[in-house]
Parts: sequence; C-alpha cells; structure tokens
Amino acid sequence: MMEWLTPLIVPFIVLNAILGIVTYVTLLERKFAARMQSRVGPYRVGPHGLLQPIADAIKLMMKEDVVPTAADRPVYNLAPIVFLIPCMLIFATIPFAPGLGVADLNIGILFFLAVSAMEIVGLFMAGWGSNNKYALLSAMRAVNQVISYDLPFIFAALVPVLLAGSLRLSEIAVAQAGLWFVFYPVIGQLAFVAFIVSTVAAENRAPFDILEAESELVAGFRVEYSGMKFAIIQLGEYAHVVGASFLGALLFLGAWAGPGPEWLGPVWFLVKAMFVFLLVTWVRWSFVRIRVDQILALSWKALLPATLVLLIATAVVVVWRGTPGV
Amino acid sequence: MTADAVAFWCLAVVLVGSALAVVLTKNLFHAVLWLALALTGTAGVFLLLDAEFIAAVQLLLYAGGIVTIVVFAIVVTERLVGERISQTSRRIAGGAVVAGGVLALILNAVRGQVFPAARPEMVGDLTRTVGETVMTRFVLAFELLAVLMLAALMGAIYFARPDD
Amino acid sequence: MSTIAPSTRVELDYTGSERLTMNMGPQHPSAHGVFRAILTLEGEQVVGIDAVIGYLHRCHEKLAETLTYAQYPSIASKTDYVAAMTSEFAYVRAAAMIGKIEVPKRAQYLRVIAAELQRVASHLLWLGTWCLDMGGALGGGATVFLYCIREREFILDLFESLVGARLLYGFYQVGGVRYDLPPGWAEQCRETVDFIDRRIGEYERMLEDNPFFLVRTQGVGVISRELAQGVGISGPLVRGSGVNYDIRRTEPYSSYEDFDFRVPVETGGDCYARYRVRMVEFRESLKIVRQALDRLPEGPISSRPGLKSVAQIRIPKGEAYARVEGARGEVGCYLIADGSAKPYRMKWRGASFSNLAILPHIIPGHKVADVVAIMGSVDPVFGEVDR
Amino acid sequence: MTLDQARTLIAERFPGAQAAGDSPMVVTVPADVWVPFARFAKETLGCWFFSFLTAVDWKEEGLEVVAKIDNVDEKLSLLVKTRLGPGVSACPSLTGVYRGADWMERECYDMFGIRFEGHPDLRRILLGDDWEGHPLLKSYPVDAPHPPFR
Repeated sequence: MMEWLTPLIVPFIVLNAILGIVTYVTLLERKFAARMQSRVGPYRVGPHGLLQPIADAIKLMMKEDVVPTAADRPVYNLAPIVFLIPCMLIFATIPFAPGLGVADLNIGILFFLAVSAMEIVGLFMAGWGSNNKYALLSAMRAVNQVISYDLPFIFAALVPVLLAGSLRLSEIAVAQAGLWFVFYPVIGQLAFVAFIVSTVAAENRAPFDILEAESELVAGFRVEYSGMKFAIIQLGEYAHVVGASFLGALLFLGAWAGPGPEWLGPVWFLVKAMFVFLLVTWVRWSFVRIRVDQILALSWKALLPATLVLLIATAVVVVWRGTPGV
Repeated sequence: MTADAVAFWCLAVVLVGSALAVVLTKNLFHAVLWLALALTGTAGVFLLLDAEFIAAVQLLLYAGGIVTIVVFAIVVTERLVGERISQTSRRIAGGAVVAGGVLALILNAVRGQVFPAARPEMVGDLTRTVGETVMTRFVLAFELLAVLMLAALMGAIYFARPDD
Repeated sequence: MSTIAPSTRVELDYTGSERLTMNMGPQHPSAHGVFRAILTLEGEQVVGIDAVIGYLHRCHEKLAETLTYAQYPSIASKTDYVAAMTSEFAYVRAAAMIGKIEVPKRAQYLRVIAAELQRVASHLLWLGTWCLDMGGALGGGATVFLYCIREREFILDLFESLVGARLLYGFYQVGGVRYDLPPGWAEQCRETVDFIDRRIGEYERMLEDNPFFLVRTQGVGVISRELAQGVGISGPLVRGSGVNYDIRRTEPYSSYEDFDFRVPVETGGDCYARYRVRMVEFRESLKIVRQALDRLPEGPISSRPGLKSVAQIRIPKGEAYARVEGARGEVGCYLIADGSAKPYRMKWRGASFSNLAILPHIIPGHKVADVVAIMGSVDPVFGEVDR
Repeated sequence: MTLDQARTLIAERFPGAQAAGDSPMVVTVPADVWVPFARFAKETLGCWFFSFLTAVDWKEEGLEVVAKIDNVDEKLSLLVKTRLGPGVSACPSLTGVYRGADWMERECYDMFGIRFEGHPDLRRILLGDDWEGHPLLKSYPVDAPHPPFR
C-alpha cells in the first residue's frame, strides 16, 4: 500500500515545499532590495511584513482576469501553465538530502537543462497569444537570449559534471564531500562566476531582463496578463530562479554538506541556495539593463568561448589527474 | 494491461493526434505548438524505453531548440498578427505517392521482424555506454557530423549576412 | 496630437522584410509624462519616429492673456512643474523688463539661490528617472532613482520652509520675491548643499565604474555640433555637443555676474556627454548657492518695500523677451504689454519643446532600448513641451 | 561683430528693414524678404541659435510673425518681425534655413492658422486634428465652450 503511495506523496510534499519557498523568496528579495535602497520594504502585513506574500497571492486571485479581444484565446490561456510546468519539473531531479528527492535520475543535470529549455515554449505562447506588439517583441528577444545563454549555462554546469564524473546530481553532491567545487583551484571559481552570469541571463533577471524591460516593452511577454494568470507566470519565473539557485548550490557549494547532524542537510542546502539567490538578486538591483545586441555579443563573443575553454581545461585537468571521483 | 502499456497508449494517442494536428491546422503558429507537443511526446516514448539520455536530448534539442528556431523563423519571415497562411498543397498526387512509398518501406522493414515478448532488462549505465561508444567506436562518424554541422552553420551565416 | 505623417518619418536606406509600427505611449513607463512616439521598427532597429505631443496642452499662452501680471506667475510654475522656479523667473523678468522695474540686490540673490537649488532638484529627478529608464523599475535603475529622490526631498524641504509649497511655488513676483528667508534656513541650506555634494560623488562612482552604464550611454544618441546648432536645442544638450552656450554667462541676469562658476562643455554629443555636463552642473549650482548665501546682502526683497503684494502693479505699453537658464535650457518668455492690467500676448519658449524636436533627428538607426536612454538624456518635461 | 556693424550690414542688404534697440535688436522686415533675411542672419551675422518663432494677432492690423535668433558667440540677439497684413495668413517657411523652425511653425499654424509655405509637414501639433479654430487668435472666444464640449 505505502509503496504504491510513495511516488505520489513525495512529489506532493516537494511541490508544496517548493511553492512555499518560492512564495517567500519574493519577500526575501523585496526585503533585500529595500535594504539596498535604504528602504524598509514590506512592513505592514503581519509582523515585519511576513504575511505580505500571502496577501499578494490573495490579491492576485481576487483580480479580474482580462483576456484581450484580439488574443489567440487557447494559446493565451494555456501559456501560463505551459510556462509553469517546466519551471516546476526542474525540481524533480534535485536531491534535497541523500535519498530525499523525487527522482534521482542518472542524467539529472541533463534533465534539468532540457526541461528548463522547454520554458521558452510557454514564454513564446504568451508573447504570441497576447496579440500585442510589446509582447511579441519580448518573445523575439526571449528566443535570442535563451538560445544564446543556454549554451554557456550548460558548459558552466558541465564543469562540475566533469570534476565529479557523473551526470547524477546526487553523485555530484557526494563528490564534493572533500572539497566544494567552488573552492577547486581556479577552475571552480571561474566556473561559478560563469554559472552565475549565465543564470542571471538565462533566467531573464536584470541586468539581462530585456524580456521584461518595462521601460521599453512595458512588461514584455506578460503585458496583457492579469490576476491569476499573471501570478502563475510570476510563480514560474521565481520557481525557475530558485531552481537554478538550488542547482548552483548543488553544483558548486557542496549541496547538503555542512556542520551539525545529518538531518540539518536540507536546511544547509536551502541556506546555500538562498545565498546563490541573493547573489543573483544583488546583481539585479545594482546594474542598469544592457541592450539586446550587447547581451548577445556578451554571450557569443565572451561567455561562450570562455566557458568552452574552461570546459576543455577542466577535461585536461581531470585526465591528467586520473579518473575523477566517485 | 501494465502501467507501461497504459502510458504507452496514452502517449501514442497524444503523439498521433498532435502529429495529425501539425499538418491539419491552418494556423502556422498553432502547428508549431502541436509540433512541440509531438516532440515532447516522442521524448516520453524514449523515457518509457528507459532511454533517459535520448529523452533529455530530445527535449533539449528538439522541443526546446528546434521549435524555438521554427517559431522564430515564422515570426521573422511572415506577417505577424491575424494572417492565416495557406497550408494545403496543390500537389496532392505527388505527396500521396511519396507518403505511400515511405509507408511501404517501413512496413517492409517491420514485416518479418520477430518482436520479443518482453523488453530485455537494461544493463549498466546507458548514458555512460552511449558516451563511450560515441567517443570510441563511432568517433569518426561523430566528428564527421560535427564537420557537417559546422558547414551548415557557415552556410547559414553566408546566406543570412546582409549584402555589403 | 496628430496622426502619423509619412513625410516626417526619417527613413533609413535599407532593404529588408517587413516593418512593425509600434506605439510607445501615450501611457508608457518611460514617457516621463504623456508622450507618444510612433516608432517604425525593423526588428529591434528603429527606422522612423513620429513624435506626438500635446496631451498636456492647457494653452498657457491664452491663459496668460486673461490673467494679471500678479496672478499669472503663480501658475507659470505649472508649465515646467519639475523646475517650477525657473518658469516663474522668466515671466517676472519679462514683466519687470517692460516696466523697467529695478529688483533689489537681496531679491536678486534670493532668486539665484532658489533657481540654483531648483536646478539641482531637477537634475536629481532627471538622473533618477534616466537610470530608471535604462535600469528598469525592477532593477539597478530603481536603486539610483530612490537615492536621487531621497536627496531631492531635502531640497523640497528647503522650499517648503521657504514658500510653504513643495512643487509649485509662486516665490517670484514682479519686482522681487515674495518671501524672505526664515530663521535658520541658511544653515539648513548649507548642510543640505554639503550633503548633496558628497552624494553626487557617490553616484558618479557608482555609475561611471559600471561598464553596463557606460555601454548603454557612450556613443548612443550622438548630436553633432552642426545638428545642435540648427535645431535650437539649449541647456545641457547643446553643451554636451561642444557648444558653449549658457545664458547665465552670455547674458548675465539677476547678478549672475557676481558669482564664480564654470560652464561645463563636453564634445562627445552622446548620452554620456550630456550626463557628464549635468553632473558638473550639480556641483557648479551648489557652488553658486554657497556663494550667494555667503554674500547675501541686506535690504528689501521687493522693489516696493512694505508692500506685501504687487498686484496693483501696472506695466506700461511695450514688449520684452526675457530668458533664464533653466534646468533644461533656455526658458524664455516673450511678453507684449498694452498698458492694461493683463498682457496682450505672451509666448512661452519652453526648453523641452525645442529639445524634444531633436528626437526625430537622432533616434532612427538606434535600437528600441536606446530610444528610452536618448529620451531620458533629453530630459523633457511634458508640462513644458505642451504648455 | 558689434551691434553697429550688424546694423550697417542689415541696412546695406535690406533697405526695407528697420533695426531698433540692441538687446534684442528688433528688426522689422517686409514679408517678401522673410526667408532671405533669415538666411542672411544665419550665414552673415552668424545667428545660428533659433530660439523660437511665434505670431501676434494685432486684430484689424493683421498678423505679425516673430522669430528670435541669436549669435551666441558674439552676443548678437535678433528679434525678427514681419507683418503679414490684414486678412493674410500665409507666410514663407523658415524650415529651409533653420531646422528648429519645424515644430515652431507647426505650433504657430496650430495656434494662429498661419500657413507656412514650404513647410514639409504642416499639421497641428498640440491640438487634436479635429480641433476647430485657432485659439490664440484674438477673435477666438475665450468663454464660449468649443466642440466637442459644447
């Protein structure tokens, strides 16, 4: 009986935990940004504004759902869901502690990358379905950017894979028991920086948020969305960022490794993921947005060759030092 | 019926349905979305066959990459909003001949094959095996493919470049 | 407000596929008011722009014909509501020139202090919103914006204790100013000036050490010297294009000849050059305020001491054109008086109106993202454009 | 270039023009030399800065077009005026000489109904296309509501 239920219960728990984390990550970001800007941030709803995300969610649920008359209705309505599914699926392969995860695939990281590449379909559906020129332009930018930054993202993420000698995320985590990959001489730091940069870009966060670009394209591909559909898109975006933060913590910061008893592992993992998230947030709130052509140039002319060279260098080091870990 | 079979038939319906939709939809953009669904369904079939690596690559390259490029091509080349593009071909006869030929070919290949009753168990790490085979036994073909891709890329750049 | 005219679109020579016409505005996050730019796009590239203005038109010029010389200055500030002091200044100067009214020295100094503080406040808002345009309301731009607004508040506090209002002042009146400094104001002003001076350095480091900021501004929206001279742009725009034109220097008014300050001139002509000009102007304005506070003479604050209002003032027949260097350039008022209590004709020369006319000349050829950067660097205030 | 030199030059080239005052120097020219004078002011007197262009409605005496141009470097400031005459509402356009005259003339057309001949794109700029009348004319009633608010 229980064996049959486990494949249902574990994803249920993980999904809800992720939803909770993602909701509260918005509060974290807002508080963090507020501090950067000498503000207080949300403060009125609940003690220290702790209930703000819940209030936001309720507000968005109560809002009128507007569908533009000229919209491509089925596409417009489906887009938020198509956008959300990959953003949630990426958590499937992440092991939150030894043996605690939905599915520890032996191609874990590849699955992560493949699923997050699917996000673009939902994004494009939103951009097209809205029948709005801002949205369409934003979707076109999205294609440019996602294609450009998926490659450096993959190459940067492959460095720990090479070092660990496995695509399975749990094995990569275990391989860092001795030395977190971020501390791996030279290669680790460079790969981490490249990973952060391409995460910021692949997640469309400022200064690479040309999709949203509210000063040019108002709100980009989600300009026509309101109420719950808007909330779902927003949720998907934050989920993706949080997912990438977990991946970063797993690939470079030793996942659940940390002092204290073993059951503290998931907590350590969360703390590290939040550290990566705040790093991304810090970048977001400090830079002005750069232009489309400059973003593409940065990817194709700097980041892609750099990560490629880094990957080859890692391969050489791994071969020179003999068979990698595990 | 096992769970595998249920999943297979569900996927099959989705696959065939979406594949038909790709060619029957009048709206080009919708056709691409059906194509994305079809390709994702294919990835599902691979997953059922325990070929996780192929499934992931299918998603990464086809459902993610190729669909994006197709959509992009549509957006760049066609009138954007509200236009319906004719998708019917006037050369139905020729199409039927080609389709029939391909069908015959496939049927011919399938005919006479003996399918095992049960799927053999997976042995070892498939991903690792694929990697090793590609890098040893099929390294020449692999590299040739890479060269071909490079040539295609250069050709694309040549054609896309604005006339100076 | 007008429909698209194909003839004004500046077409670029290109051979390509289809063009997209995109409306930026009338309500748009980076319009700085209500402005509609009809962009013709070729992909991300802007190939044509038609600027549509007039959404905020209140026909100030007709309004002035129906109001007396004492009434109008208090709504003159509504033309350029971001730098309200300077538009009042231009009007009262024009009226005083026709009436040959001598303004007491103390009033002249007070006028200078208010005008320069207003310039700093206006530039602070410009810097904040410009970064907001480029950096996004959910990004680094918002950080700069909030810092700038914080500093601007201090200046508005000063104005509040001086006039009682924070946005539209009515501080200037024909023949003088309306209020003298309240006790303790000078010290508070000095503190504010020092504080802002320090902050300006902080922003300079924050922005100029940021490569993203540099790539977004350098070489973008270049106005050549020739173009700048032809279109009639003024203020930081024309000074960013290598033209040394500052009315405070070429035609000193209100005792500006007493003060020691530098007129910054940059030769780049791009957004960055305009940014640099304004950053130097911050410092120079603060310098002028310090000097004016130090040398503030005693005496009456109006040409009619003892009289609280000069509503009774009658301006003889005549005409005059008075201009002041506002935050955005030459703010001028052309006034024709017919001897009655109200002007016969009044013309506002809004700096933003002429400055905005540069857009169709420089925007084509840039990317969509550059449009907002260039718009922001022009710093239009639509109250002044539409009047 | 001093003011006197400028005055002499103007008197030589344009006998019909009257120059008075010095800051700004008010030059009244006949309407037929409006554009030649502007070109002369720009090229010979060096007045490159086009400050503004507007008009004044002198009721039965007709409209007067006023333009302010400056030679910033030599502090020469010209206020150029021309009377169009009663009932006349056409004036040559300065856009060929000063690019900045484009919007100014459009505004002037909008407010006074003066047709600037030779303007590349003369249409309303501040008011809506469907606006009736030209508000800055003295004959335009201030109190009566106008369509579409009648």
